[in-house]
Amino acid sequence: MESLQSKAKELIKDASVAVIIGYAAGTKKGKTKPFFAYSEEDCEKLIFTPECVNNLTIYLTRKFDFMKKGKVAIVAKGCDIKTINVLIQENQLKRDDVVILGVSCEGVVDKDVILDRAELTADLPEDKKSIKCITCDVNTPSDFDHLFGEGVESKAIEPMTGGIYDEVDKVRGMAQGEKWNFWMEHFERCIKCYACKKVCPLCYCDVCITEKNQPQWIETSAHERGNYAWNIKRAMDLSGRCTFCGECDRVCPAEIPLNLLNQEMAKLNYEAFDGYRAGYQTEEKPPFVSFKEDDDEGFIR
Amino acid sequence: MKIPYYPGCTLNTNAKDLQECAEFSAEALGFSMVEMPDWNCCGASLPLTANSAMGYAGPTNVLIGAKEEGQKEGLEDKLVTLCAVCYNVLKRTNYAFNKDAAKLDTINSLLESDYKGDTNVVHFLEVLRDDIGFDKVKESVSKELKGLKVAPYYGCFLLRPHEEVGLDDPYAPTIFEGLLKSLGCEVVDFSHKGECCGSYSAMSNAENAAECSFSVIDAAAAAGADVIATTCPLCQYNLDSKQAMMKKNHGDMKEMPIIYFTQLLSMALGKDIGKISFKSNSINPLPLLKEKGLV
Amino acid sequence: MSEEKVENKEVWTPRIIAYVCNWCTYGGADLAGTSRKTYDASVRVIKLPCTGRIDPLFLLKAFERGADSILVSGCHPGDCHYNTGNYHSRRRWTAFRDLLEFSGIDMRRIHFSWISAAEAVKWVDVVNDVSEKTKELGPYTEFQRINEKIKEYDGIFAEQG
Amino acid sequence: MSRVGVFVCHCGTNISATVDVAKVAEEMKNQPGVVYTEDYKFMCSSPGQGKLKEIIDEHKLDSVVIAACSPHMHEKTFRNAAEAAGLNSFKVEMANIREQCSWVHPDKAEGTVKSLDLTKKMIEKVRLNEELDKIVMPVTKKALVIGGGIAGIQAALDIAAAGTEVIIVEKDVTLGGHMIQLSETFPTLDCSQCIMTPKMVEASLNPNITIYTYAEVEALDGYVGNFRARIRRKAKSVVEEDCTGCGICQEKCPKKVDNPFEMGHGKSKAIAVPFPQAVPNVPVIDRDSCIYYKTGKCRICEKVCGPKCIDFDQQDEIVNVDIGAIVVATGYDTMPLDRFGEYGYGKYKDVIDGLTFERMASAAGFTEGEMKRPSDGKTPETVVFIQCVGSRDESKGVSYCSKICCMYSAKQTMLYKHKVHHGKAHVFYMDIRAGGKNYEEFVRRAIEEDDANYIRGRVSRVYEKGDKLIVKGADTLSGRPVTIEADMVVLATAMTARKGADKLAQTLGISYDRYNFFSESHPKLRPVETNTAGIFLAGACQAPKDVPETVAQASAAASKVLGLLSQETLKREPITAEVNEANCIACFDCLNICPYGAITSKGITDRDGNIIKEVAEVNPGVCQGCGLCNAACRSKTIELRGFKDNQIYAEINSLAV
Repeated sequence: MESLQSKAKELIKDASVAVIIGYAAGTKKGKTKPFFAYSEEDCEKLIFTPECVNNLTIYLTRKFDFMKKGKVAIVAKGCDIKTINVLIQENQLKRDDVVILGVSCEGVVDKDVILDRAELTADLPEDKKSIKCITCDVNTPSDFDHLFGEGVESKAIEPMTGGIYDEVDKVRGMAQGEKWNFWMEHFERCIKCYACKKVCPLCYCDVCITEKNQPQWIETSAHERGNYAWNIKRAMDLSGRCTFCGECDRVCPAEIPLNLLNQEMAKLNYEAFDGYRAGYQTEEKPPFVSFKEDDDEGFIR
Repeated sequence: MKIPYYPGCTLNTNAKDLQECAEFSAEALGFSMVEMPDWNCCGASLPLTANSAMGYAGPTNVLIGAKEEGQKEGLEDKLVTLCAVCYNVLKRTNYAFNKDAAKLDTINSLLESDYKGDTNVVHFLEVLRDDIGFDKVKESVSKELKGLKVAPYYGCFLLRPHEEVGLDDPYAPTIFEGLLKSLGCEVVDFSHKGECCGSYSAMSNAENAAECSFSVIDAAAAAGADVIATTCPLCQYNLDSKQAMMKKNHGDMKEMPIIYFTQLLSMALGKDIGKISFKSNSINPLPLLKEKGLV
Repeated sequence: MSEEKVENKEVWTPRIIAYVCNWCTYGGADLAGTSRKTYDASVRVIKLPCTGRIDPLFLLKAFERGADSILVSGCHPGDCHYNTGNYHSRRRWTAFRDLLEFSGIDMRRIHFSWISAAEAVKWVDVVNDVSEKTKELGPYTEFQRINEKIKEYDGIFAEQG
Repeated sequence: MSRVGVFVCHCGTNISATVDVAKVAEEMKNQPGVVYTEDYKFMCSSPGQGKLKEIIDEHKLDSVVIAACSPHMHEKTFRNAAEAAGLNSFKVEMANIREQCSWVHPDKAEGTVKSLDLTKKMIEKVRLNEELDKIVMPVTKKALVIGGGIAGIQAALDIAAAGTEVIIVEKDVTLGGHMIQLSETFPTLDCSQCIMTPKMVEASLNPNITIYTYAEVEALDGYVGNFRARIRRKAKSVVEEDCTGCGICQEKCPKKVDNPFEMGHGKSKAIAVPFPQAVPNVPVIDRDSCIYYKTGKCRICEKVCGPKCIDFDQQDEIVNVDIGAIVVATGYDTMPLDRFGEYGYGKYKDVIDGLTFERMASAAGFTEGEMKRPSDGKTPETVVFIQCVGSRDESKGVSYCSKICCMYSAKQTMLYKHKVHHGKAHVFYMDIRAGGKNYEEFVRRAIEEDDANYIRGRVSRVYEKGDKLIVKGADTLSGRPVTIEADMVVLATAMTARKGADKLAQTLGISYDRYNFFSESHPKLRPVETNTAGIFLAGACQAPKDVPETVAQASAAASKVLGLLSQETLKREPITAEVNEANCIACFDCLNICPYGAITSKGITDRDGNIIKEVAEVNPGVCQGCGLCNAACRSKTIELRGFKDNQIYAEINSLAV
């Protein structure tokens, strides 16, 4: 981590960047917190451990003011860089405006796991990893300006299998009524706190559809009807865009399995639209703004 | 390669010699035809009319049998026929089922079966073309049939109705020609290769049938053929045995031997001519073959 | 009470909402009219310029508002008045259908078709088929149950002031 | 609160027979915002429209719903009427209770319930309709005609005659199309060249007409009154302006090629005009056959050319033209005959198609007008004409009637008989369709005066026997099989759409039917228009047609073009997208998805001119109002006027149970 800190200091020192967005130790055991380093002194607090679960790219979006301060450096895991790619694709970020301090990562902890000190240095066992890490194939970032940590060989995985996708398949395998009940049990708990929206780096609209009442597409009340509409609308809007950072699922106080919805859409996009996976490149047009004349239309008569 | 084989009535009885030639050829080319057990008539005599359940029951039973036998014995997932009529009936049965699921349901309930309309029916010629390859056939030929001018006669069953059978172009087919060329024959193109031999009226109006057959022989002779080769034992019989009757009306007609394609094939693949029975051929082809130096 | 319900059941006719494009399917439906082809009366057409204008939110809202089935229909591929509108909407539907199915919507209640302005017969067939299927299925109670529950809550809140 | 008026039309009894119109009018009184309702016999009639105006005025209506026929029928009528009464025309909506209700639901109770719903739905929508102003656009007073056959030439001549500039784009080397290939034309037997060549010359000399031959329309942008077409002028390898048309290059060229103009029978050269009267009379090098392009040697044409106009390095040229209206006149093809093996076309040289017969009969054709059959040049003594080859044939061809074959087969039997007096023509036909001025008489002449033997029935097989063609068929009137020994067989091949017509339709944004013929806007009342404003149809590109019909439609298309271009400005429906700039976050899904490129990025600047944010911007002149952007926008920041989210929402809501 010394090298991360020293590179950070260097960037601040020669004023290459206005701020470095990274992680620092948290106030609670086993947690880290987002940290913004403006001075060389600040830079000494920067860390990177398997506890650094947050997707910091949210601070690159219009939800925050950091990009207005000038060039920004960000500590980013491979998965976070996928989000950066989508933001670039969607005209929300220019690659030149950000210095990516890429970190190799063998997985971060699951939201319900608190690691002991000893565990922090050892290899993280699979069952303590966040579910997104099970199917990660970007352990070493694909795009970065500086890379830190030992190079980790990215796993060659069959996309859309294992981990969350096994869970997705389980739901797919349910009967229709079973699915409905499954989701209604979850959506019933939704309290419309919109933490999912707040934490998502790709939910960056200035005025969200939920804030519009002419017309009121999404009802404000937290009953199943409004909750269903909201969660479906959100999943649909993230279709072909979500990079599976898992933040919405992590922050949901009602523990609604939002990863399932979003990864179902990811899987669908992969299956239906020529293996498209969001966040792996910046050039190709996303599925919803492109088409092929011979796209499947078996469901249309 | 072992393929379930459906002989049909003619080839198993009257034209057994033609079947023997096919079996010999198959062996020479490295595959075998396994006669399916307990088969019944394809139903050629019960035409595939729109509402005749009985017409479909026979062929469906055959198609099911082939599928089961194939699976049980680990054979190729297809069914080969030698007779063009059987081929036509079986293939059209599948076609009808694939077009009309209700029909399939009816027959299935009749036979207490669960047939899906998916037994892959192929003619012996198709096996030679698609599985063996005419190049391979050519390599295996030990005695080229050089100098023999052969008119390939398809008849109607092998090519029509095109959308149901789909073996080859109904007006410009090439499969039979391809085989004959690989045997070293000189293939004679003639206008009547797909005309009817008249078999349907052979019983009711023999004269008419003879006239149909005559026009085929006449066209082949005009095109310079020494011999007509057929793919269907029925055509072979009609063209061949009716020549005496034709002569009554067409005095100047020259007799022409009608040879079944498996006979030519087995000859080329080295079957001893002496061992080939020409009992099915009423016009003996031997003198001609001798003349051409093939015997 | 129970008698009333039985009676209700008897008069129940399905509520089918059709989102159609102005140029093809709406034209096809008009042609069915000019050709005096009769069909089931349970469909209510909402006309949009193009299938590309059809928002997934429309479909959601229709179910929320008690639709028993939904039909979405537009021009055949290549025939879109706006050249590519139907190609884009086809992708949108592909994803949205999947999402609805995944979240437990009864997919027998949502239908998609291409119907050109010339295909009056197809319009009639599709509408009749959708109506018939919906009648077989009966009312779409999933949302209705929620709606009733919400009404009940609203009542309780109202009582409590 | 809005003031909605609802008018329920009886449409005579068309609606009132199966919808309780009085009940609809009565119940709508209870709808929020409705201040007036009435049912009336004929709303579209002059008194009906008068009433509408009167009530708008009297009751100070701010919105109107007419529950009547399809908006495709009368929306314009009522909007204009309302506008005359001072109401914004977009505050008028129609509830379609005729085409989609009374005509299709015979049960009056059901029809009435549905009518109530539909009317209520439109009331809810209209209350949210905004007052919109029509978009006024300039008009480019220039037309484009695609295709230089008889249809295109006629349309261009008529447009030019009114003093309007017109451009003809022809994909072949010369004007003339199929008509110039014909020998004589029915029902007068006048020579096609004699009546066609003067028209071609007239077009080429008209100062208002610009002709691009050997050219194709590659792309089309814009909209009615303001199109821009990208035309590719393929390299002719000859500088058109300098060429005198002396023909020495063609004479000296050593490379002979098949002449497609002669249906493959005559020979032409690698540098050639297809026929001597070509317009423009400028030869083109066929680069696929030219020796120089293949081997790098030869260049004889260059050496012999007096004005030195051979240019081997010439490149395709792209010309962009601005036009206000377009006539599509791309003509037809004949059906490929390879699927009709029973007639032996392609196998037997003496089985020819109708167009080949035309070239054989033409004095300028490959036999110089003599009847010589292709195989051995002998005069055919017996000729069999087979009609409906591919036409009216669901299984192998097309189900429609090609319309001209009955007439041209009759004509061809006459031409044949006039040239071979002792010859015999037989015609196999299904029905004789001779509807047209002097057409039936013409066919009778072929039969009675020129001794054509008409056999009602189909041909099953044609095969060769010796030097004869044996034609086997059936005479269904006598119920007997027929065998004819013929010397030549002529097939009346089905007319089909041009190859690639579907691609052109997609380029132009017009619709086409399942046979790829272009679709007219209305089969009876708008047979010349397409569904795309400003684009019109002429000739056989729309459906099989003979020459007189083609010419009539071409003139009709020209008059439509002139009507359009005579206006100074055009008014357009303001159904376009609009962006809420305050909320737009410039993700540009809308820009990426727009089929018209109507959306661009715009910088919002502060007072000092610094760009503070980027937003999407809609060009209302280009926007066609599909609403793709609206549905794609996650926050609904871009919306389609006339079909905004709250309007659709209101419609859905009104249908709630």
